[in-house]
Amino acid sequence: MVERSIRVERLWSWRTFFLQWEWLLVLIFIAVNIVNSTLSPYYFTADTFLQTPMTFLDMSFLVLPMTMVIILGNIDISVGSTVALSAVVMAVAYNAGLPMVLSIVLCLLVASACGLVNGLLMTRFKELSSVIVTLATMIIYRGIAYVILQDQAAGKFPKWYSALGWGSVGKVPIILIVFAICAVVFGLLLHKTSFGRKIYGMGSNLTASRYSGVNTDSIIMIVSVLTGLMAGFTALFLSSRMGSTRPNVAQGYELSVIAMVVLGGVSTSGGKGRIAGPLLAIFIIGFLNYGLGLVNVQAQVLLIIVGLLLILSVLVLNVRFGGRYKRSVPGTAKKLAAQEHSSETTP
Amino acid sequence: MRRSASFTESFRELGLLVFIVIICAIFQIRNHNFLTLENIDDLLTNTAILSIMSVGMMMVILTRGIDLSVGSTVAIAGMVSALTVQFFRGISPVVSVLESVAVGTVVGILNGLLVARFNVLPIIATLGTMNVIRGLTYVISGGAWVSSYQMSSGFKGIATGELLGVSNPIIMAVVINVAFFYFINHMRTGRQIYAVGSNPEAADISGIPRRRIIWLVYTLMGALSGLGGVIWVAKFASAQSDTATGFELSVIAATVLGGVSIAGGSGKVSGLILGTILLGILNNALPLINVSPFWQQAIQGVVILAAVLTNVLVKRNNQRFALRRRAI
Amino acid sequence: MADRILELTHITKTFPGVKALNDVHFDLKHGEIHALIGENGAGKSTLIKVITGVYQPDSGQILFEGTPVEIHSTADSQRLGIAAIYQHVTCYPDLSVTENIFIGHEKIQPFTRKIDWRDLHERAGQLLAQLDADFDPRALMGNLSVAQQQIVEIAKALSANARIIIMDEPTAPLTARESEDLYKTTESLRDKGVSIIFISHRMEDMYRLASRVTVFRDARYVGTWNLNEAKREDLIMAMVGREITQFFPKRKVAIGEEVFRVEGLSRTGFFKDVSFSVRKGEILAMTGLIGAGRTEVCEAIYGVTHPDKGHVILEGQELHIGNPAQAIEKGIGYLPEDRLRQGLVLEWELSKNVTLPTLRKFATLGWLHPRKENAVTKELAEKLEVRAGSVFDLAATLSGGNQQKIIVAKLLAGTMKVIILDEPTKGVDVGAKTAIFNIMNDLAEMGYGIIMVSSEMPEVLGMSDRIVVMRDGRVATILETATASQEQILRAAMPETVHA
Amino acid sequence: MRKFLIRAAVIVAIMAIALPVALFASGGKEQGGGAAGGTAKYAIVFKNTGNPYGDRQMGGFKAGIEEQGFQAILRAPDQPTAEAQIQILEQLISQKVAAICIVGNDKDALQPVLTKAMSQGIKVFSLDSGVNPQSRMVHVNQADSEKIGTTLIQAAYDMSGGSGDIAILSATSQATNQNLWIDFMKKTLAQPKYANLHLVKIAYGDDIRDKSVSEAEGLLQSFPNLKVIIAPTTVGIAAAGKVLTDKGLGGKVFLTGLGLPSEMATYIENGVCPYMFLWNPIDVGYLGAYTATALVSGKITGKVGEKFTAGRLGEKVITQAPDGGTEILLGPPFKFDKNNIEDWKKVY
Repeated sequence: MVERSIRVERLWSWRTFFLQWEWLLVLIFIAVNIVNSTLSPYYFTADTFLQTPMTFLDMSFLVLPMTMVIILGNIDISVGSTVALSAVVMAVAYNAGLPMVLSIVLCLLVASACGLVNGLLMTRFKELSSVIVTLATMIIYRGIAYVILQDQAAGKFPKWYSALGWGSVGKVPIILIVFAICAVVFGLLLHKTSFGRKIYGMGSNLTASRYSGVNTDSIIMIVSVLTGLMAGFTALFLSSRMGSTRPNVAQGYELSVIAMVVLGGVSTSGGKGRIAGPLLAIFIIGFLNYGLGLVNVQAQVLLIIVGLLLILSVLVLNVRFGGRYKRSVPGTAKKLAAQEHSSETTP
Repeated sequence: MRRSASFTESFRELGLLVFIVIICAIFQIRNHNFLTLENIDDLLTNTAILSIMSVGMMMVILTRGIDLSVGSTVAIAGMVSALTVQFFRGISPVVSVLESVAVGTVVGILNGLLVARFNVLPIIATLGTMNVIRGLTYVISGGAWVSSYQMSSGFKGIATGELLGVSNPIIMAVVINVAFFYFINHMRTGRQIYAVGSNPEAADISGIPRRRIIWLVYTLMGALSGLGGVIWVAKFASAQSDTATGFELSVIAATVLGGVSIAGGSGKVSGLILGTILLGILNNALPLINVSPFWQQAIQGVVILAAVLTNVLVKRNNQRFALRRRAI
Repeated sequence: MADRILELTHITKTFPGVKALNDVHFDLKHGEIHALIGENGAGKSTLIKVITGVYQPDSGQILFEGTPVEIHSTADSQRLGIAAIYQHVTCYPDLSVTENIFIGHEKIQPFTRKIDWRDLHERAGQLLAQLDADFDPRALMGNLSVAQQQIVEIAKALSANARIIIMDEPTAPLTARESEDLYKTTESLRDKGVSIIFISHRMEDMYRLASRVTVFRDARYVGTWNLNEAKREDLIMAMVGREITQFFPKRKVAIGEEVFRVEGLSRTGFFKDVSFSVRKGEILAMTGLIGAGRTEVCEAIYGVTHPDKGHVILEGQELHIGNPAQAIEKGIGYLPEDRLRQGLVLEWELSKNVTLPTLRKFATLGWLHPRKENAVTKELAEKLEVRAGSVFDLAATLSGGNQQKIIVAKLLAGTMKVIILDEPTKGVDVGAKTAIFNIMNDLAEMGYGIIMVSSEMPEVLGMSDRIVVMRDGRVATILETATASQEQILRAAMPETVHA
Repeated sequence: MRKFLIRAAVIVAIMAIALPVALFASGGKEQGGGAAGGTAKYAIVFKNTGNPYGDRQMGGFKAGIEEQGFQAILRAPDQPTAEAQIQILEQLISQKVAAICIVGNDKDALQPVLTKAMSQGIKVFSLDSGVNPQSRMVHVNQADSEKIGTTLIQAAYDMSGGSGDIAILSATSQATNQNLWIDFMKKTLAQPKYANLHLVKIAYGDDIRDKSVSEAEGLLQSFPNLKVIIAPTTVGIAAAGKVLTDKGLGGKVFLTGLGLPSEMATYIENGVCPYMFLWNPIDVGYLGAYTATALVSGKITGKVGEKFTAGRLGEKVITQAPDGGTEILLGPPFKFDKNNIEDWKKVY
């Protein structure tokens, strides 16, 4: 066998670069904005792009951890309920005389705790799919919220608190700043750290990762807690924007969030996708809602559009990656066998 | 080997049954009108739709799938049939039922197409259709309701009519469950549904038409949702575009509660029925006893979690059992 | 040739980028057991899938009883009376034994379209009785042992009154005793006039059962021998393509003090008080029949599973290892048996794969340094002579041998004291084998303690310093390689009954 | 790869198609949105779409606005949540509408966004289901809450023959107007005249069909000698009507409350519900329209005592509201019975 050197520098080609899913999203984003601004004279006002995000970002905090969850190959449908529970606890605590700052801390703690419980259930009962676990906790968490607040509304928060969801630093909404920070943090976590690397590993091949000394349980736990924490953030901003809170807030958030993540090109069979996709998806859907709202389109029409977008994007992705290596996806025995061979036989 | 096997199978159903008996006892103590024939009739009637649809969901989940679009399907099917009745009062209820089922079937076929043909993951495909269908319902109804007086009494009879003192929904539910039992246990296609869920690759090797089976289950799911839709609308004598929002989760919960494994391949009709009834009791009987309505959800969730966890623990126990027997 | 029930000539089958079968021949006589051997990836499994109609060959001819046939689907092959029992048993764990036997061709009552369960259970019972199996046809398949499941698979074949039964590595997952039962069953089938293609890695199986043997190598047909004429060495040579002796370049290295030992390790249902020790620079071979519990022991040491009893001692102090992460931390490395499932993230670049177990070394406070990763990967890959263009190649695109080297690189990237290699040469080509052996020598010289699990006798005898022979989950004996002979090992590995 | 590009093209194409489709589909509802920027725009935001009561109310508002030559915007989220209404309100603010008429899903949750609107000079007032005084200039009250309370109890009194058990089937326990009415019912019951009427339970059907039905059945089961069910919510009363009809309890258990004629026609005709009450949602919306223009023109500012003419409804005066704010009253609830239901069921 002749000694030969192995390259360490990437071959870079325009083609592969521009054939990434994110570029397609960028196109869609541009398309949305063009359509919007042709539809409404109010769309392209000076502060649209800075101020509008205020109207949809509160939910978007959930997209960040959900991206991790789905890259892990799991799914978490309890986030909406977590938001409700933590928001309710915070409001009740505050009304009971706890200082606002402490109430906020409490909110984040409760939310993280919810995540922790999910994590514990998933790691202790590996036989259970995350769907089932979170389906159960989804009902339980919201149930507890109802038990606590008995379908009343709680709130009457201090002035400075409502600034959280409504205030701006100069022209930039506070919520946008906070979200940007979170997004950057999550992006770095996912793409630049060993933690993120392990998440991808587990999503692609759980067994191999385990044999390679990835502490799968603790990763799942951390991700679950992060999910809870972000649900807490959503709870903060949501209740700040609503000035009060009820047990039935954030109903059905889980599905919208999952939709955004998938639209962002993250494969629900795990291991594939980048943070940029879901981020773009947030703004596509957000601006779509806002723009069409400006011309007073019926709400349900938006449902249809988002639904179509979702299905189409998945169709494209399936063609893109033709289900290679996705054992969880129904792929024919042939495909699997072929794959086995490609890595079994000698060149 | 045989004893332990049959033991584990029967165990969960047994557990559920015991559980049901217990809560029935509690309810009866708290309110003596609980176990009256009339109330039981109410309870079953209200559970009928859930039961009918959980049958479909069981098939879907058996093939390792899931269908989130059933709630929307109920709405659109019900709305279409109601609108038809509103404009042609004369038409016979049978036609309405068929119509509604047809609409549901179309949705089912669509889901099947996405999942079986294009390999879209079920949860995503149906999440998409869920939105689309819901939106379409608003569009075709223009947001309007169809009210009681606009429906022929024959139409409302679909849900309120009785046969030998038993209300139609119950009869339909029973018929469907029996038919399903026969289909899933005693007919080739039925068994192949289990096979596909139990080991897809083996299914391909032993020449089972996997894709066609998957397509079939989603179609059936749609059809049953359609039936559920027309019953729903007839029952409440009002068709709205937000009918049955979030109902999909109840259906899934009932199915899982009935011991149908989300991992596919395993689950029994007896368990399904018990699970549905249990959920039905939790949904419909809690107003009777003076449990504050706000506890209802929490209770439901805990019960579901408990049921699922016992399932796991029993399985583990059985495996340990089997290993001990192994010769070393 | 009327005595041939099946004959394949000039069969070629290619997959994207790979020739899986290259102009191969195979023929099967009426009522014979014909062994088909070759290393993994030699094309055995593909040939089976061609015969059973899962794949269609790109070229070549299939003769069934002398007449050319085209087999487009498993249905076709079933019609011809061909049944296959696959390597990884393709059963339906959630269905009853009866169903597993009859699925697809259940007996249906004319009008009700109802499956006649009573009749089926009866017939299932009879079939199982023929194979003198003692379990209930109503039992769930998932609750049976692997051996029992294989009996069911055979019963399935019989139910389709198969005339050709293909067994793909049937003994692989079985314990010695179970294998023996399988041998008996197979022979009784042959006596009933069924022709059997018996695929196996194991010489034992072959000599025990088959009358003829065909050898494949690297997707090519090497030859067919009558077993009473063929010597083991010739066959091995045919399989691997060279004289064996020349590729066990075992080097003498100074063996230091004991680095690692296990005492009385037990896990219910898998293995019972296993004890042995490894010294610095020593290669300890661990052999025995597949299913003897070797891999299970290794996985327990590595923390994948947890032993019920026993001690694991590294450099004098006892370890309590909860998971592989801790094992690696302590300096125990493991090269798993199933490369594709356990060893690699196939859709990942080489560099990512190499650094996964030791990410800590490539990150400060969790922040990764890709340059460092790539550099180290390049260095290791070149040292191990991995055939790859760039550290960004996907692991899936490499050949078996090179993939194996990458997994070794994963171990070398860290600082290990003990390295466990589970079937390190399984399914890798000859050149790679030698390379891997050389690597093992280097590791030994570096003072690692090495445990090598292997079923290949020559390899065991050729590479090790001492040999732990396991049987039915226990240590049968520990031999000094210098004085050990093949017969000794086999006698220890096999239950007495076999050789008597 | 090429395949991928094709699909990509398809997606973008679909986007391009979907949007016009959306606009077309919504063409009926949206009132020329941004198209004609000239005339002042008045917006009403209802609880949720697909609710005929709301459609009538919005219809009335539209009529009222357009007959004054202005432009009306009708909005409603697909789910009856405050979150969704906040988003819509934000969009209306950016459209710089002259006035916003809000039918709230939550009393307090809209305060921040509504105050924001007012701070930008948009006139904000609530209609039907009110928001708290801080977040509105005035509230258009469809009917005098006290009057509703007393009327419904009186109805129960007459139906039951003066004595027996009665129960209330409400919407959600946080629905402001519901609770207000229930309070007045309780006050009324305290009077000696109604000493023999026993309020046995207040059940909450959350305005969800199946839940309301279960609750109604629960009432009948738990209180066998129930005489009257009062359901001051359109969904609840229809559900109760259905239950009583199916159980053939017409004549034994009576039903009254607030309901839509269209939904209730059947049960009034078959006598399950001898009579019930409701205001005319079209008039409510219409009054809202004139309130809006009056506020914008500065004719009124929301102080007690101010007067203005509300088109065909004649002169209206602003009065003190129970919640501390101010309100404009439409008038007494309208009574529906066998004689007039026939004409009304087609109207709304």
